Amino acid sequence: MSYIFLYALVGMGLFTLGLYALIIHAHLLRKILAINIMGSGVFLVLVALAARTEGAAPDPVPHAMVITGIVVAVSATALALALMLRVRSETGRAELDEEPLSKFDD
Amino acid sequence: MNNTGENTIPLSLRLLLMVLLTVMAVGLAYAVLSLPAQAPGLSVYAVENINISGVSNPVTAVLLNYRAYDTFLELGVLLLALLGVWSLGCAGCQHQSSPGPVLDSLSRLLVPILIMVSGYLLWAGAHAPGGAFQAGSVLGAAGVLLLLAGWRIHAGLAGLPLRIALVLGVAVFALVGAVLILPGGQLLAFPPAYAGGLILLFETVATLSIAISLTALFLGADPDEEDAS
Amino acid sequence: MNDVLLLDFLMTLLLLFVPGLPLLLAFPALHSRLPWFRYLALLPAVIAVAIPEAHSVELPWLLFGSELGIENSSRLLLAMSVFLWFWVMVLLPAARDRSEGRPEDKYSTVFFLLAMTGNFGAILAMDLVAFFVFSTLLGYSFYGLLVSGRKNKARRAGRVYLVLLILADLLLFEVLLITVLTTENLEFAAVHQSMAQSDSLTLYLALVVFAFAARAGIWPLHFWLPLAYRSTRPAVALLLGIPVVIGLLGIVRWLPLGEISSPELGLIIFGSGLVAMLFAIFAGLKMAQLKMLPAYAAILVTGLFFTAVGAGLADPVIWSHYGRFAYVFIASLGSGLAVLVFAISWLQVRRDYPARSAGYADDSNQWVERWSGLVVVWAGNTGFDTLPRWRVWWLAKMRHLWLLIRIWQRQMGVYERSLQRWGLAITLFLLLAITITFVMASAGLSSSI
Amino acid sequence: MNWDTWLPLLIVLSSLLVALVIFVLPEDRSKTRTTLNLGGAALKIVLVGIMVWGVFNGHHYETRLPLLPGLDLVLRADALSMLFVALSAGLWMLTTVYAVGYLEDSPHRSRFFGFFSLCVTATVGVALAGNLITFLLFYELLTLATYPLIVHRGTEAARKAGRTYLIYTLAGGALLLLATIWLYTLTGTLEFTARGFLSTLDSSHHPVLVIIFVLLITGLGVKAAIFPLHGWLPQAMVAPAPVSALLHAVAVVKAGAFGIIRVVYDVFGIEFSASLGVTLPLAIVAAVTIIYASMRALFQDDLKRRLAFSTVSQVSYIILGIAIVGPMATIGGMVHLVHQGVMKITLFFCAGNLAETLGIHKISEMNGVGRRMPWTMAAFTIGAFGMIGAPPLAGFISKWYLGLGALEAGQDWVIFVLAGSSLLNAGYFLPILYVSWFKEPAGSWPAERCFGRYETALALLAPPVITAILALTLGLLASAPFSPLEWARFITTLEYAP
Amino acid sequence: MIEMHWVVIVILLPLTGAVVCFLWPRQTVVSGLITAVGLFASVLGLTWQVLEQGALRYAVGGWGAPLGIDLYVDGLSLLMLIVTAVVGLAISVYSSAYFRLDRAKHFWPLWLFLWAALNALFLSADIFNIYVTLELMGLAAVALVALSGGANALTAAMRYLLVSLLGSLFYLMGVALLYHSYGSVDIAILSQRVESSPAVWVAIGLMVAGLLLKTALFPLHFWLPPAHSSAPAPVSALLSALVVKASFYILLRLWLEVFPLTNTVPGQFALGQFGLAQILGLLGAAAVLWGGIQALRQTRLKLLVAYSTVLQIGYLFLAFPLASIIGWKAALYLLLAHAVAKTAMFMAAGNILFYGGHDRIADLDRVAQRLPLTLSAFGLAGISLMGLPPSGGFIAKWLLLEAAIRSGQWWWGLMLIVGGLLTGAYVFKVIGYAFTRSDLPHEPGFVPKRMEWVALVMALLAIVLGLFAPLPLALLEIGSPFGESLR
Repeated sequence: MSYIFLYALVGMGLFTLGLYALIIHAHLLRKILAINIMGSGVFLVLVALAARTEGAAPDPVPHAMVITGIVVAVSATALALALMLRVRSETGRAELDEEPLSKFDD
Repeated sequence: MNNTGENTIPLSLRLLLMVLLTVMAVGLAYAVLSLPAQAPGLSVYAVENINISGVSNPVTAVLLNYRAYDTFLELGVLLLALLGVWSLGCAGCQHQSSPGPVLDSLSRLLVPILIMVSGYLLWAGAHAPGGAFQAGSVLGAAGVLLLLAGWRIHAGLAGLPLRIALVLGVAVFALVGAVLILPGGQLLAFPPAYAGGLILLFETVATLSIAISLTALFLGADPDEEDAS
Repeated sequence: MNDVLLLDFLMTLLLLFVPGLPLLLAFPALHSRLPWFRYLALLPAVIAVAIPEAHSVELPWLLFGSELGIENSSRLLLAMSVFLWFWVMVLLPAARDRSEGRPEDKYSTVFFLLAMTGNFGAILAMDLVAFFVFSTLLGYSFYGLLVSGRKNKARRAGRVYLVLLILADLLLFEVLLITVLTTENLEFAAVHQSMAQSDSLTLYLALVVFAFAARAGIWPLHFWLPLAYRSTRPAVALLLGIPVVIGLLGIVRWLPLGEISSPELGLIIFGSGLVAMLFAIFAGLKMAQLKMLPAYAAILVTGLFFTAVGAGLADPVIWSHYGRFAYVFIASLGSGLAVLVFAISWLQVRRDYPARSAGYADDSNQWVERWSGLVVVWAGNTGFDTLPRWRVWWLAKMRHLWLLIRIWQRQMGVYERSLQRWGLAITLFLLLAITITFVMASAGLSSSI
Repeated sequence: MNWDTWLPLLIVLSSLLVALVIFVLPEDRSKTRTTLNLGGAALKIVLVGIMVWGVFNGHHYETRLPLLPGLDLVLRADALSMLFVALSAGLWMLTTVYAVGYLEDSPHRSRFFGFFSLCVTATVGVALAGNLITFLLFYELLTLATYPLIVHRGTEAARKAGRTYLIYTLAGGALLLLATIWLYTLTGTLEFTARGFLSTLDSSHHPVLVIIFVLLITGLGVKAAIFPLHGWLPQAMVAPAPVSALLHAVAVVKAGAFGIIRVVYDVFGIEFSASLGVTLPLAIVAAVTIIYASMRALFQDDLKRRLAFSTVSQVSYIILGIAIVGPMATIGGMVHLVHQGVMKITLFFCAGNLAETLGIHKISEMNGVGRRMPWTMAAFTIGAFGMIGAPPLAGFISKWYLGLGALEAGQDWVIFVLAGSSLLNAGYFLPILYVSWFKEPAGSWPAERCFGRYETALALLAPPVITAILALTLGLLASAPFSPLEWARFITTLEYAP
Repeated sequence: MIEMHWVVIVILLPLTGAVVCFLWPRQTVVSGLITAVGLFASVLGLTWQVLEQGALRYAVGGWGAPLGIDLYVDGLSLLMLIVTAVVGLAISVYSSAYFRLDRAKHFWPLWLFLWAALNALFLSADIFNIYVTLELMGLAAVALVALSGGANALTAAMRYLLVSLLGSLFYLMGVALLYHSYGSVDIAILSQRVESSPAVWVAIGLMVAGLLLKTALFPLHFWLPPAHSSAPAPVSALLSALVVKASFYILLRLWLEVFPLTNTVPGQFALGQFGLAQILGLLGAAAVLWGGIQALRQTRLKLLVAYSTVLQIGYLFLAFPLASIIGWKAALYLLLAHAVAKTAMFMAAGNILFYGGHDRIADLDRVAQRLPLTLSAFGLAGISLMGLPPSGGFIAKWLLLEAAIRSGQWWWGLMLIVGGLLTGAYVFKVIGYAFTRSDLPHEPGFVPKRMEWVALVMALLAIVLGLFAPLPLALLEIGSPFGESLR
């Protein structure tokens, strides 16, 4: 087993952790960051596994995909942040408008 | 902002979530580990065709030739994000702060360096890691720095000229890509002889568009409208 | 052989019990001891209806020697009667309530059971005498039923009925005499045969027709019928079809229809039938109360029946073609009248009952309240008074159910809002992803093994 | 591409196009609207006349348009459909005249007449449908086209009535759809065929067929207002009088009854239905409906509601005639389809006249009205006697054949149902006649309007008088060529030919 | 003769249009409308081409799969393109009257971008490229939702954005696993190579879940009602009609070509698909019930219509357990009919809102008299949604019921009936109030005739679809996307 897989596993871990944070945190900035962390996890998996064949040069296609992915992620993040600012200026708080979930936990 | 909001999730749900996430992590790990040790990827094809791709860096070849269509759409995504941000009309959402003397002098120092680095990255992309996105983001960083230092685009340029610069990447891709159809080819099919030159053209306009888009995204609102308001 | 004998014995016993048990149970002393006596009285008749076998039993010891029997046509009538009596028994006040009740109720129960005896017996009777006896029993006990009502008008109806009844009995007695003079054997089939050749045929025919016309309330001897329908309580009104039915049955049984031809008499009867129908229509239009509608319906239909009998007398071929439907006709008349009574009393209650009872804001709940209220009032009119208790129980259930629905409805909103909570929704999403993976994996694993 | 293939479509289009034009017509162009309406109606009558003549002479008219692979939209003229088409075309003309007079100067006439024409389009489509899916299509269209008519007045009561109507009919439509598709998956065809197309199916399918039959009849029974599915009909009385006339005499109720005829005769086949054992229960349900609805009618003081219950009762005569297996009864049922339409529309026209002219809605307000409106009440009287079944009116013919049919088929109990129903009919119609002719007027009428020369507007008066005369003629000249009776005989020979 | 590259034109034209609209904001409406008409014509051109030549494969850049990206048109994608073109044209016309210039200059570029993204998505044969188009579509849709401003719309847009990104990431992770397992992202190549392996199981789990989230199948519909109800009316229409359908389309493509893990007889389930199909069917049935009940509970018109979308999405998933060609055709016809009808319905709701300033159902206050065209549109669209004949919805329901009964799984068909009745209930709840007078009358505004007519035309189209079913159904046969015919 190649050490490359370790990177891939770390990518999967980031993906999972990002998902946890996305669910748990109420503040929108944290949610947006969590999405970015999940994205980084996916990119890490893509790039790391591209180099797993020992002795061969890394596969360039996933690299290109990741670059494309990053630009998409940047764009999405920019829109998300702008939207968050608008939500905050409109509602006074940067959270999704919902009652706390604990209210339904009985 | 002091409320992290974590306590809105009841403990029971949180425990369930932990279990589920653990299961998911295990599943993902298992999937990764079960992959064949030899990557069945496309590097063979990529390398095979590198000579007619116009560049020697395979990543750039994929980005701007083999899968140039992806790149084209992705420039579209960037433009779209900008359109979205502008449509939100978030003028005044951001705090305006006057730059301190340090930032001021730093920006004067750094901006030329960043422009130079960006140029290098653009040029190096043909044969080594680098290319339009790297160059564009460095150049964009320069723009952000300038904005932080209080620089604003000249009012005369804020309208159509700015917009033209923003759409340059998408427009050139679309135009050239479509023109390439005329002699009987396909969309974005570069004749090998001109591939190198065309890719450089694309990279250049993409760099410019990306840099300006990133800067504009940082600003957050249509400068034309901002003036008006 | 033994089996056949045993079966025969059992059937005989059954036939005897059909009229016998109600007669036994008519003794008032038994009522408080036997909890279900009202339904018990019906039991043999129900069994007799259920066993699809023709059977008859000679009873040489009864009067001049009688015969009871059941075949398909009489089974139909018996079924109809059982159906009516069952409803009447349901509607009678329960024994428990009756014990502290009014004395006339006690008598009326006796009358009911006696009338039942007469009814069943007349249907099973296979000879003139048995029929005469049972139908007379029916007649007098029915008078009792009419009179035991507390209304003056009901008493008047009873009086009229009694007069006609007595008249008819006299005539039938004459008939019996004539018949006995002609033939020894009084079984219907034998009487038909011998009377067909008799000189006194016309007299026989005229008397039988007139007598049963009086009993069945056929125009122009119908006076008691509208009065009775107008004034008795519904439980009795339900039964008013019974004497009519038995009267018609008498005509069919006693007359040698299809074997003789008597054009003159046939024409008269036919004509009177027509007039009866016209009368029913016009009298019906002027009727004072809707409750009397069944009476006019009965007059109309019996008129129709008379036209058929008239035609049958005039031309035996007609009767031999269509005569077999007479029993169906009679049976449907009996049940039809009862249904009419049912429906009318229900509709009247509906009309009289207040349309909206306050207290419950919601439409559908009110609807339930209203309908159950109607049922209670209606049953109360007919003397059935355990319903209110059921109603309270039922309404409590309904109210509970309604509340549940309302809660559920609100709960749907709460559920939807909680589904819209970010945390829960994404957790579900995760769960779904995991489930799909597991499904795919389990299929993949099971196929590779 | 010739006349024979386009005629059925033309007949449908003749009112559909009128509907579409009227929808876009400005509210104040009432002359144009009336011309269009009457022109469309007249055209339709002419076309139907041509078609009746053609069908009688053995022409085959069929329009076939692809709907789904393997399933076509078929409009076909056969003897049975002609009966219904002719009825609806003829009565539409009269109802249009009546509605023009009735709705004079009231708002939203474009909408009203648009849907009105659409309603007739759907009815004609139902009549001409050559297979079950086409039938279903127009049947549902009918539901939807009548809804706006029922809620036309826009009151709360109208909305509620509309809701009830929809609850009933949509649920019924759903059952119909389910059954149709089920049938289709069993047989692969839905074409109406004389004597049915199901008898060749393997006998293992028979239990399923019984279920399908029940589903179909329940679905259709909603519109035909079979007990206990009749609840919507009396409520729908809130609609304007021409709508009620249309609902009761021509369109909705008849479409249900007609559908039942189609299902029993041309889908299952009458003999096959009888062998499945489904006809007797159907007959019983019809009988119960007849008696029950008549009894309900006795208690209504509101004139239109009394008529509504009368409809419920009378339409089941048709179904009863179908369900008693035998040629005579079939004639009775089919001929009643027409006769009931003519008689009932007369009654509704008259009720509308009373309401419109004098403001009378209740029977208790009708004392002596015969003196004020003799023509209207004369028409009403003829209609009422027809309903009772008095000779020589149209209703007598129907009942006579129903009775004969019942005896022929050995279903003697039906006689009592008929007799009882006649008595009840007399019970609820004759008092109306009594009070209106013989009682003294109470003084002033609730809301009297003056119309000059005649007792009411001519457009309101002429239609009921014409239909009353028609009801009389249909009875007197029952055996004339092309009379409904003769036509029903013609159909019956097709269905029962050896 | 030069071959027309319609495939490319239908992607490039809206992008160019968007750029032009962006560059010259004052002429945005004119440029947008011209683009829309041109695009509609181009799709017709493409249709004609495909009808002539059969299914098309187009290698962008001339490389071809696996190295390059292929575009692929068969009956399935063509139908989606046509739906998009028809609905898109209607929405364009409607929007040209709906928005004032200060909104219009933002709306048009975003909308044309969205249109381009949809076309690119339906044409793509490359799962990574689909990811890019998916993001393009998602971001455009979010920006459009936010266009109406206000706290509700912004929060809904935010939620929608997060959901959209989350779904895309799950999808992308699946793409990564598939690529690293089989070395290709081309659907055709993958369909030959994919077999049962842990990575594929996980990939399917991630991709299906991600796409279901974007399609808003119950219980993942939580983001849809707020987003669809708070957006401007034309945006609601295109979200319900097109955007949720796009992710459904991807799911269907993958389901038909990539997910069958062993070669099987067409129409039968491949390994593992059976269980998954049952799950999807169950969720679809639940969506029908839930959507219907919630729609009935609503007091606001647009929310009601939004929940109706939840219900209709449930219908689509009932086709999965049936696994027959008729079933798929039914689902797609339903998609078509729903797209058209829902567009009309949202437009009608938009008109009512435009007119009276609110959309409280109980206070509709005689809209029937005041906006007869609009109410007709609403009613006709409702007919199609209910599945009453003659309408597109009826044809779809007919086919789906037929498929259900043929496959012996009539209980799925029963859900159609139940759904139809629920739909009838909530549609007529609205129509009933539209006839009556309300205590709180409207403050009548002015509704441009164009908006009323477009809604009506779309509603009529939904009805007409019931009369001309053979054509679209034949179209779906091109390239036999559902495998060989069983009949």
